[in-house]
Amino acid sequence: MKRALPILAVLAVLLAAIAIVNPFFLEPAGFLSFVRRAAPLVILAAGQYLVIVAGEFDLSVGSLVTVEVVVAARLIDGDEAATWAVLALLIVLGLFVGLVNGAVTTLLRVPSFITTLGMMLVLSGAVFLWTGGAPRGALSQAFRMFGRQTGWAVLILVVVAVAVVLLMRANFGRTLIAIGDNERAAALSGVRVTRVRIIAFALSGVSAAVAGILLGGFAGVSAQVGQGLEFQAITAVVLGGVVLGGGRGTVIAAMAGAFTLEALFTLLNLYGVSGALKFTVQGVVLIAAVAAGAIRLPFLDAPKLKGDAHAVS
Amino acid sequence: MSQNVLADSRARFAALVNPTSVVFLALAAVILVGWALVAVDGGQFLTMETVVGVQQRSAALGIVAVGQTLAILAGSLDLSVAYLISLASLVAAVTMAGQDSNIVLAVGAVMGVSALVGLVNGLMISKLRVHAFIATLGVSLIIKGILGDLYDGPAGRVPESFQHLGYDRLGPVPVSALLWAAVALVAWFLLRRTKYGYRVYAVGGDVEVARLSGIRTDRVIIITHVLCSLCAGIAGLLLASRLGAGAPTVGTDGGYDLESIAAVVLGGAALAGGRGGVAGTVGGVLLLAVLDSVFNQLEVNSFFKDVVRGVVIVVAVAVYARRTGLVGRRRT
Amino acid sequence: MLTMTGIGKSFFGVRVLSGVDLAVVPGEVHAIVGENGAGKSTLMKILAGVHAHDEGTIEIDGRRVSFGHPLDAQRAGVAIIYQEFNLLPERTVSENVFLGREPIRRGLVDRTAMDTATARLLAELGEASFGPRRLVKRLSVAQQQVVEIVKALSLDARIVVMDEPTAALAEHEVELLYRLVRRLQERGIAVLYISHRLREVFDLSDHVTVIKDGRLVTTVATEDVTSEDLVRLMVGRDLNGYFPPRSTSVGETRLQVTGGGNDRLHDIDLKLNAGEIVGIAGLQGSGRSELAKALFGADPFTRGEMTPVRPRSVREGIRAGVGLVTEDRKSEGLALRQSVRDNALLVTRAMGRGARRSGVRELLERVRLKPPREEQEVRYLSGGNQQKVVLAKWMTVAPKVLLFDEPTRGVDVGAKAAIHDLMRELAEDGVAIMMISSELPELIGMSDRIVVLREGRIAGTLPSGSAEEAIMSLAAGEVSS
Amino acid sequence: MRFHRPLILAAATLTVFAVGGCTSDKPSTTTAADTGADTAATTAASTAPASGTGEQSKFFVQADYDAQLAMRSQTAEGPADKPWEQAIAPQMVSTAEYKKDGPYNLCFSNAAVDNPWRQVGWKTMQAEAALHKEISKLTALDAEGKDDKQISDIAELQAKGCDALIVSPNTTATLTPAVKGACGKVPVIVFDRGVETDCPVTFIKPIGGYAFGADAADFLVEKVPAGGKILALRISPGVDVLETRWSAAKAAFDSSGLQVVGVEFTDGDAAKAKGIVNDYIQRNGKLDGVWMDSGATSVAVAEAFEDAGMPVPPMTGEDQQDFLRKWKDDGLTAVAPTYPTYQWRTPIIAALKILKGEEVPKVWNLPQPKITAETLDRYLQPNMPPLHYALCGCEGMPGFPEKWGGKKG
Repeated sequence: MKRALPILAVLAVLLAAIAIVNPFFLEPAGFLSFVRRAAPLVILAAGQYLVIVAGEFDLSVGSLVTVEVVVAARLIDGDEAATWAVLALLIVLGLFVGLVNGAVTTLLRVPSFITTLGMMLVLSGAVFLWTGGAPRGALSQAFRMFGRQTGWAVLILVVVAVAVVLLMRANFGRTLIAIGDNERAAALSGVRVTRVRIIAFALSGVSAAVAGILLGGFAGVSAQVGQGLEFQAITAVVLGGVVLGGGRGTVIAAMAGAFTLEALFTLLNLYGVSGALKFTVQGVVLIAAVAAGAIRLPFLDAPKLKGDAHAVS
Repeated sequence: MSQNVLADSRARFAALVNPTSVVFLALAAVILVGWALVAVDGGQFLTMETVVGVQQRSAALGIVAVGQTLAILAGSLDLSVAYLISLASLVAAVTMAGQDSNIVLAVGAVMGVSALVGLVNGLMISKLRVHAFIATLGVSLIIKGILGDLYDGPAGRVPESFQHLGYDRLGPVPVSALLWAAVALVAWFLLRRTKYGYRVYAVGGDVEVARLSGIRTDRVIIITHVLCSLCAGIAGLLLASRLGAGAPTVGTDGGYDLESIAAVVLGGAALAGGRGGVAGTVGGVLLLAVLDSVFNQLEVNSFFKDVVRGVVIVVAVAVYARRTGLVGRRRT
Repeated sequence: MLTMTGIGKSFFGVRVLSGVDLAVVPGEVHAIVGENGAGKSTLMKILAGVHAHDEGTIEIDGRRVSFGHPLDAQRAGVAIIYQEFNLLPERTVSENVFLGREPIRRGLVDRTAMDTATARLLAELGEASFGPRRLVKRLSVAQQQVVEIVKALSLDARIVVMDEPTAALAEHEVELLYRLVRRLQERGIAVLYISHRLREVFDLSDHVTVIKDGRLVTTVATEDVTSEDLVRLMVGRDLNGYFPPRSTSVGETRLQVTGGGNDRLHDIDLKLNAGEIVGIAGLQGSGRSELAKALFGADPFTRGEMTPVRPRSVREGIRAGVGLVTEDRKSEGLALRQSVRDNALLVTRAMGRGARRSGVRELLERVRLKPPREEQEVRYLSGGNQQKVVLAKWMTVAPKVLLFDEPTRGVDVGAKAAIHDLMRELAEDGVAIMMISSELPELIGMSDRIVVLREGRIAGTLPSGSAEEAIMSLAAGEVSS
Repeated sequence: MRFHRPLILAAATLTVFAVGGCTSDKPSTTTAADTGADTAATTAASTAPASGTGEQSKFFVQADYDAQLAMRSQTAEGPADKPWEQAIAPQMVSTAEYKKDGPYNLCFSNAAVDNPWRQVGWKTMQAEAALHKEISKLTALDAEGKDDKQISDIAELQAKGCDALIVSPNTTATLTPAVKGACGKVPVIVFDRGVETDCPVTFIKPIGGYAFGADAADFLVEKVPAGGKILALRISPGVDVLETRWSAAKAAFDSSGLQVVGVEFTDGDAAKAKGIVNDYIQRNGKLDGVWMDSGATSVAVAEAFEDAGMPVPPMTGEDQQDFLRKWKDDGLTAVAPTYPTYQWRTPIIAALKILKGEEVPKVWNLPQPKITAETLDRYLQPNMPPLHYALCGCEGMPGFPEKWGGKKG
């Protein structure tokens, strides 16, 4: 929790800045609508966190989100009755894609950057191969409800957030971080490294499925709904102070990073920063955040030397 | 004695199955299978136009991938190349403004801008200790913003004389392919024959060993990123010449960032650095281009192409991982 | 040609070397012996420029030198060959040999010159099994060592330091090494040879310097001493350490292995009983850690019988009630950036047993972690406290057998005593304990019996209270007789 | 991309270009029209009083604007029930030199098939080709949205024994050299977007972006009371065919009493569009009208009002089924200018005409109808997928509706 403080502070400042320009933001409806908008990215960031903290990447979530939405539309095809079955199927699909990512990465020893890059190509190709190039079918009202109604979206976000925080406190989460920190020590403590890693990928896939359900619900079918989300999710996680390479950072901070990113977008919009320049701002903020973290490290690391000295003789 | 012979033949066999050979064998196989498939389809695969087409299509990616090879060999990577290519194409076309007399200035400007971007990347990674993924992602966002703010569509104009670069050919070899070959040769030469090249392998292979051997690792990283960016700049020049103008989306449309990384890895380089080479990358790029060409001939739809491409990349790396795993086991 | 005088060194106020003198002449093989922790490695690292010395002077050819960086030492003609090789596996032999100082001709790396020079050096060493263009990853460990030696030669090193060069070698490869050392000697190179193995010392060296507890004991001509003399010089000291009293009752057998073997171990017969502490002695490379990992299931036995089970994986081992406190805490024992609590609970969590957060504090007090701050990241703890966390990690699953690999290495005196007390307490509680240690007084002080390993086999078992000399001669193998 | 739409080459400026285009000294950022703009019309519109619409686009060319607006009321020549064969104010050119006997191998260099508009169009074109026995083969290469690949594709197609080459350029300026290169060897037909050369035998396009933008803006001017607050949503800046839509709308808004409270870019992303509308509703309390330069996000915009618990104000869209359905179901006040996908049929027809030596228009201006409340029912096809474009002209073709993803009946 302590380690989430810097990002929470930044988030608070940004939210305050938004509120100054847009007082409506302070009303429950205004704030909740912000939360709803941020929900998909926050959920994706939570999933991406699980993978990053174990020392891996998942670049496939963006195209997975698209796949989820397009598949949902084709399978539901406007039929309200099909909604629940398809929802279940979508979760299974996300889980399955994640499992494949995890299995290829751990069992075939392909770096996850490459595995998930390949998966990204495969997914975006396969889904449109299946639908003939453009989305077909339509989503049902019941499906749309989750993303459209603020209440549902916020509820799902809260459930996911609570679940993932609990997960990270449970055996799974602690062993996951231990793997990211020191795989060998974890293995010699009886951690099933391969299995835990695969589960992390699977959960990242599920998070993409949930994000897809929210995004599809919010705005309907679109072929580009997931575009670039993988990089946004990684950016959010890194903004939260989670270190690429694993073993460090909390999921709360990662989700706060996603909120921060979304708040930054909102703020730039409100202050009328030109559409394009906001990417520049985003880039600068990203680098600055990571550089600030890296520069601070030597001081933090100082006590470690002492331990080394004993081992020297 | 007999043990020696055995060891030698084993070494020769190992050389045969090293990733670079694998990628060229795969390339030959794809050409063969492609030729057969196209023939069954009633077409001709190895026509002059396809041969030229493969080269034209792979030249820009090839040049970027050579730069990316350097970055990956040094244990880094560069996600900013796509936007840098767009920027370079615009800088080139706008500076040239259709005038022959401006070509030298424009090429200089492109090289300058590219070197600057590479310098920034390198400094952030080596001095600020920012993970290469984040540093170059951040830089690409910055360039993206600047591009979007300054240009809203194709801009500038490349004079006819400069377009020879993109369109002319000597027999079956386009000038663009010669440019690629030149860049690849320079990089190959750098890696094989200069101290710098040896240092790149050392830094990517094991930073600690490199440092203990007296190598200034930060400097190697910075130079590598400058060179990688210069390659992206050259690719931008080539594309400007092909397009006749600069285009703010040419780099991202081409997917040069991830695709160049994929090509390098396909060529047998280890993503973690220290293993691989320019030859493998050239093979990787050609493999992707020939695959593309086969699909083009068979008029396979582009979605299927993506699926195949994704599978090929992952399978290739899995094969390499297996192989190096078997050989490397003894060490652990 | 090399003279070190009055060398002293402290780390953070802990004195690890003081007043060590060493003089080496060209063409001699000078062995340096001493127990683990005696200060040999530190002395060598000072000579290699890795550490700066606090006191004393180093002279080479009468000129006073001071090394701020390994490169300085290199330029002065000192080459050091570490146990862990500094080689790039993906590069060729000659590229490794000339790393960072490739020969240049007309601005370019002269590959031919590199290869020729390497080939020449290989030939001079009589090495014909591989050439300069072979990738290092395709070489055996012994061949890699040759590459390191070639590298030293190519540096025109006049002093070559070898740190436990035979530790990772098979028997027949040792012969090769001997040949190499003699070739170096013929070239007028001084070889500083660090080893535990007395046989090698007598086979190779002209002089022996004995170091104990960071101090010089003596330097003698090898021919003037016997191995018994050397052992006495290395270990001869008062058992002044405090050790907890031994247990009186030995309980039931917790773990038994008969005819156990794998790549590195052969014909292991061993019984670990409740309430008993079994010490494992042996030189580096004798298979001590391998034995622990085999019993634990990390590098399992492939032959032999074992009760209650012969674990095929770590998890099977843990389920059978075996725990392993690894030799290297940092790389194998702890997740350094995680909290004390998370590390303590790692095994329970991994095994999917209910992790009682509430019990952690109690546990930390029991292992005497001071202060018992559960939130603290482990990397900020001292070595002793880190080791206590590792212990706590195992105590959460109440093991029946605990294997300790160098439990007190790099641990200060206070923590050492605490760990010893804990081990004894655990034994009293009915845990069967096996302890590997290079520190003979510790082994003797703690163990109820001592099993000595040599070259992957049990060389003998000694009763508690055996003399250090007895252990050393069993471990090193008889020489003079 | 959705916005690969024809370059606006008004017949009037074409001649000017033909004379001076290739030797232009200035960086020609846009189109041939820019060269034509020597007529100094560029600044005319930007002097109009701004009403929150910002500066006029540098892509704006008065002559083209005038020509397109005029074309809206002109009657097209050709069969009344086949708009894809109609042409507005055609200037016919002879094609006798290309006459040859069948069967024909037609080649097509496609910019991309990466959005629903192009998907529908591409299917329609394939269906059209299948209608003609004399076409032995339609060889198509997909450039996947990459200029560089399309340049190579065009070169490669020339080796495939094409009798005619159809090009749908990915971008205007950059594909010009490649098209020029092909012109000498084979009759070239360009459609959708244009190129900066008049060497193609014919250039096929609907009326154009000015007409599209003006149709939408005029509707809002008519329906929204003076002083009303308008939000303009655009996909992205700098795309010529989209810039013309906005610049025509800007001209209309500038001379009206409406207040444009914002011009925003959505990247064609429904979620983003929804968010923007939401923000504007919050900030302004209400909006009185929404102008859009394309229909991809129209439904999302309508939903944004619903989700905010407000009535949907007058808005504009396009002929995608999801929007038409929404319009019908919720009784929206709306208009849908179109950029008909039936234009994908025309190149095949033109190619056959050329190869048979029949005259074709130099610039083939297809009619560009707009869907209004009165004609809505005619275009709403409940059995078609939501992203299907109503003006595909494909209803009578074999395989309809299944081939286009629809359901029978």
